[in-house]
Amino acid sequence: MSKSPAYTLTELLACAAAGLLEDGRSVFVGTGFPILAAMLAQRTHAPGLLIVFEAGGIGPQVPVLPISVGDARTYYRASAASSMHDVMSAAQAGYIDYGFLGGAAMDPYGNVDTTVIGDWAHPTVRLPGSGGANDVGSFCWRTIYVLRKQSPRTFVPKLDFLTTPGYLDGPGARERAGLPADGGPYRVITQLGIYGFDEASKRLKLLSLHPGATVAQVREASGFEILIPTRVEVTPEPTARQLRFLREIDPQGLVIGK
Amino acid sequence: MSKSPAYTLTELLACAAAGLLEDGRSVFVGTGFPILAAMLAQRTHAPGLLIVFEAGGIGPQVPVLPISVGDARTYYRASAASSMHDVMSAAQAGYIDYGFLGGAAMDPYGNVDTTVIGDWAHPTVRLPGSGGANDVGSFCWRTIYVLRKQSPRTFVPKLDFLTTPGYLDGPGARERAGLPADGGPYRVITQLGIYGFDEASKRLKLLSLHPGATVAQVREASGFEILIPTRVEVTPEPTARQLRFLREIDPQGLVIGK
Amino acid sequence: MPPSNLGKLIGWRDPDENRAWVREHKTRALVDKRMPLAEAVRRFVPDGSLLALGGFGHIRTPMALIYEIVRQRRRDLTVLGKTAVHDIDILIGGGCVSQVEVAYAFGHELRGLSPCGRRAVESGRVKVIGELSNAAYQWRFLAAAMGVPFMPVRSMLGTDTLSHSSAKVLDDPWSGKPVALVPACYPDVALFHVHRCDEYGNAQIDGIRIEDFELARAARRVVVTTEVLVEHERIQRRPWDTLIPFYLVDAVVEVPYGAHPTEMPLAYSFDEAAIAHWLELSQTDAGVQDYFAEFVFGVADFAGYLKKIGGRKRLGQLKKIMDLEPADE
Amino acid sequence: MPPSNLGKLIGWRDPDENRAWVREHKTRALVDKRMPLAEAVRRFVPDGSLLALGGFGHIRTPMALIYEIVRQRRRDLTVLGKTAVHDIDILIGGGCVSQVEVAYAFGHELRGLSPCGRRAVESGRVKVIGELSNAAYQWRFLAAAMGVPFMPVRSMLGTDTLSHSSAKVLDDPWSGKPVALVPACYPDVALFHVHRCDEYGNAQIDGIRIEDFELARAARRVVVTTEVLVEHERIQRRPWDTLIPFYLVDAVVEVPYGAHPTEMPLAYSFDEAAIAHWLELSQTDAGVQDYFAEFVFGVADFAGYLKKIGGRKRLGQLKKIMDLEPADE
Repeated sequence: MSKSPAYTLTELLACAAAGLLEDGRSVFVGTGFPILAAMLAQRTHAPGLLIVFEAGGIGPQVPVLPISVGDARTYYRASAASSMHDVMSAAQAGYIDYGFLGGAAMDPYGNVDTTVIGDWAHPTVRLPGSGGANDVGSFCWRTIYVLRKQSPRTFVPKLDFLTTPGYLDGPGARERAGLPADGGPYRVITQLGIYGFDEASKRLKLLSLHPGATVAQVREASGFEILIPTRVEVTPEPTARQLRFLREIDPQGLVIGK
Repeated sequence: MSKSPAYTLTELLACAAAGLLEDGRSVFVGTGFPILAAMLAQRTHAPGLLIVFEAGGIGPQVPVLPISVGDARTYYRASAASSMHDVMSAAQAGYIDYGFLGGAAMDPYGNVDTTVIGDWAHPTVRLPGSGGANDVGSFCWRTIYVLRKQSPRTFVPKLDFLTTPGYLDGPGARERAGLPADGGPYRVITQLGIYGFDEASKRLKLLSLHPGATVAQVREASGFEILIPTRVEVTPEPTARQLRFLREIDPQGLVIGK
Repeated sequence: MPPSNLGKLIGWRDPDENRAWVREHKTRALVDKRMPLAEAVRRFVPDGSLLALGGFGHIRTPMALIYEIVRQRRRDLTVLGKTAVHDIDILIGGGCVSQVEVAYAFGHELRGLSPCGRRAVESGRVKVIGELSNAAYQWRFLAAAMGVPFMPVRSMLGTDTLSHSSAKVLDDPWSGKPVALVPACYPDVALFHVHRCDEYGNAQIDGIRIEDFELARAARRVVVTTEVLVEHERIQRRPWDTLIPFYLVDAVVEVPYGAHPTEMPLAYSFDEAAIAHWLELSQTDAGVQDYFAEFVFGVADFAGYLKKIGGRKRLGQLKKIMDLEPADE
Repeated sequence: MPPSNLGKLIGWRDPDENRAWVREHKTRALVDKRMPLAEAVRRFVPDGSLLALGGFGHIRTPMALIYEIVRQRRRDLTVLGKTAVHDIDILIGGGCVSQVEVAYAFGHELRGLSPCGRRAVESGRVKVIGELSNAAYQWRFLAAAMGVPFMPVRSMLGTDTLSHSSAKVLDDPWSGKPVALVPACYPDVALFHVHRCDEYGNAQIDGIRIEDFELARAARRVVVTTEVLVEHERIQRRPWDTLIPFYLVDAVVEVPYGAHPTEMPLAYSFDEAAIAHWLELSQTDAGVQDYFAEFVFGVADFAGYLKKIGGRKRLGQLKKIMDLEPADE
């Protein structure tokens, strides 16, 4: 461990996120962290990973980190550059395996709020809303969440507004509501560790702790009870190779600098 | 009258059909007679007539008569060359004013059969089916029919198969069925005359007789009673100018030769 | 409202069932999908397939694939008759077809009715299992492409076309007016002939797209023949021209003149002589057999067919007709 | 299922009512639709309009039109917040907006939240009347473009996004599974900035189309600003590149750099400095007033605005950034 090079939290999270993406699969990405993780996966273990952007970019060879979901970098040397209708249809039809999302707050079932804090009609804080998040969380087979600030304010027992579906109120709820079967949140990555969802209860469950993090910290930083299995992994640290790639992808440190 | 030049029946019908198309409007055309009539209208009184083809050709400057509804002539020097989805959507949304159709048989309400003669499951004659006809007859504001062979076998009291909607079973029936409001058959042109539809009953009504044709012939050539108003026009004969244009449009007489 | 149940429901799938199939069977990786024409048909057009053909009428019809299906004596195909013209006529003549759902079939547009197709239906050899309109068909494909169970449509209502389709009628919850719902249609396989395609299956078409955008996304398997196989780099230069992205495609075959005797827009024109010859011979079952003996079983492959119909010289003429056509000025 | 009625139904029309409007108000003739920017806004963006903006986020945003709306002090607009970013921020800052239906608004993508938009909503000056997702929005436009009353969608189900939208839930008559129906949405007017357009309104866009195909066909009025006004002949050479055909378009205005400070793909990049300047000033209402005093009311027109932000020199840099970008190699 001590031999491993210095790295930032973002680099650790990026490597952890990249590691979740299988080769020969597709991923719906937004700007920033998700595209960074997807590009890292492509350069390492998943050269056949298909990157898709919500606005129509399909399979680009992204030259530099895009700033907007629709900017020309998102379909640079792409296989296709079509439309939101085309890409969202492909997702709804089952062609998109992974989705990356963030959020202001998450509940024990992986439901997420990106709409308001406080009352909808008279919000304390107005957030941007669903955007494509509800569609990604509804259509993709496996949704990956990155929440850098796990705390009792972001891991809450009940959301002010359920913007994007996790497992709603538990097993079978997505299907009962009419959402595509067998989808839902797959992993949640925070500054403390990586979480999955318990098969039986569909509630958040700790899978691995980042180097140095403790179960006690995980418990303290949540407003609801997180399932802690007897055996918990340790998140692998970034390798020198991964770090080199990350710095190639984001030379100005737009994302990894954070 | 006698001073008018010699002309074929097709030329008479083409001039009659062209005369129905207003300037600044749009017309859904197929191959053959309809495009001939539409091009004649463009060259005479309706230069601003928008010609649209079912397969995606929008506003072409048709060089020679197209043979197929999708062939390259249907979008030669067009404003747009898109898709059937685009064109059919435009029609369903109310952008297409006129449609041209033919048929094997028509009933008193202008309903038409192009599917089978005889029983559907065991047809005496199998015809091509609806194609785009049902859509044209449903979506266009005014549908114009050209039936060259009016007879008791083509003007029938009841169809073997109602492929394309006319006024169904009378006033208000289209709307009750859910078809777009205020559409329906506008004119029917046969070898004998031009017909419209009675406002009150939505039944076929004679409007004008072609030169030489008689009311008696019209009655004999129908399996149902055609409304005959007290005053019936005579279809104007083609002018020398119209004939010249027609022969420019169809130099080999592909259509006007028939 | 007429009852909406005389038409057989064909091609519909529960969207979740199809999603699961797509997840398991369609790779998202850029892999070389080139293979011989015969292999593409052998692997992706088994007996009993629910088949749809790209193009429209006599335009961009995947004829090389169709002749190969006849050559391999495929049987019991159900054809989605979306303005199926020369394509379905040849397949019926070849004895490959048992059922057809019809928007438009058994006709040759301006060229008249199809003797071969009509005989088959009128004699009961081929069964018509349902009727619908052209727009309704493409919107069945659109629903499948979108992964939704149905599409609302305002045509067909009140007619026998509706009552002989698989559509249902719903009162729109906002206007209260009846609207037709056409069920999604997922063909087992769709065949396309395109202007250019790379080895991965990124296909580009010049001119009108007709309903190929929707159909390519609705079909479980997609086989593409292409006039020219191009480098991936050529596609990457104008990715917005790609109509069919690679992840939809299962097989890619370079087949110059693969649409003959139909038109390849801006490339070559119809071969009216060849079409007329078929329409002439197909007046009788014997004539149909003679046609296949000469043009399919009498040759080794599509290249042999092209020689038969006049080879380079004839094909050059068809190019000229299209060239001479102002559309390509 | 959550109740589907907390969201206000906005933009929906009975399809027959809209058909009648289209029949009467949209000419099918090729007529010259060029007019000054100010006239286009005066005629087609009256107070109280239901407004939608083409492009997406910071891409191809019709900024020249938006600044002109502020200049003419339009009021009481309802904006369809389909990933509305800099566009809606400027309109809210300009006091033009009273209501927003939100898929994505009040944010600047990676650049953070919008101080101006958030203040307006949190203070109650601007009312959010409904929520929905990006896909649901474009499919509301698709339904309108198709002339059908609704579109089935499988997202939003089970969430507050659905219960705060105008969607309804139906059990699919085939699978029996619940599916969301989103009502068609017909904006009063949609604004677009395109790469090239002729005098009649035939508009072509390079790169991704985002949801502009659907939006242009859904809106009753369409105003197009274009980087370059081209001859009709240029359009006719590749009519299959036309995304918005002339009969949809009501006004055409040539406005080079009409998307500044957003990106015009393959033409010029974002002006990050200009965006940052706005985000800085718009921290306070006073700053917002200063911004408009300088960049809108302090100049005669959009040309004056372009001078203010650095004129030829700055615009040349933005072109360079895009040129340097491999995307344009």
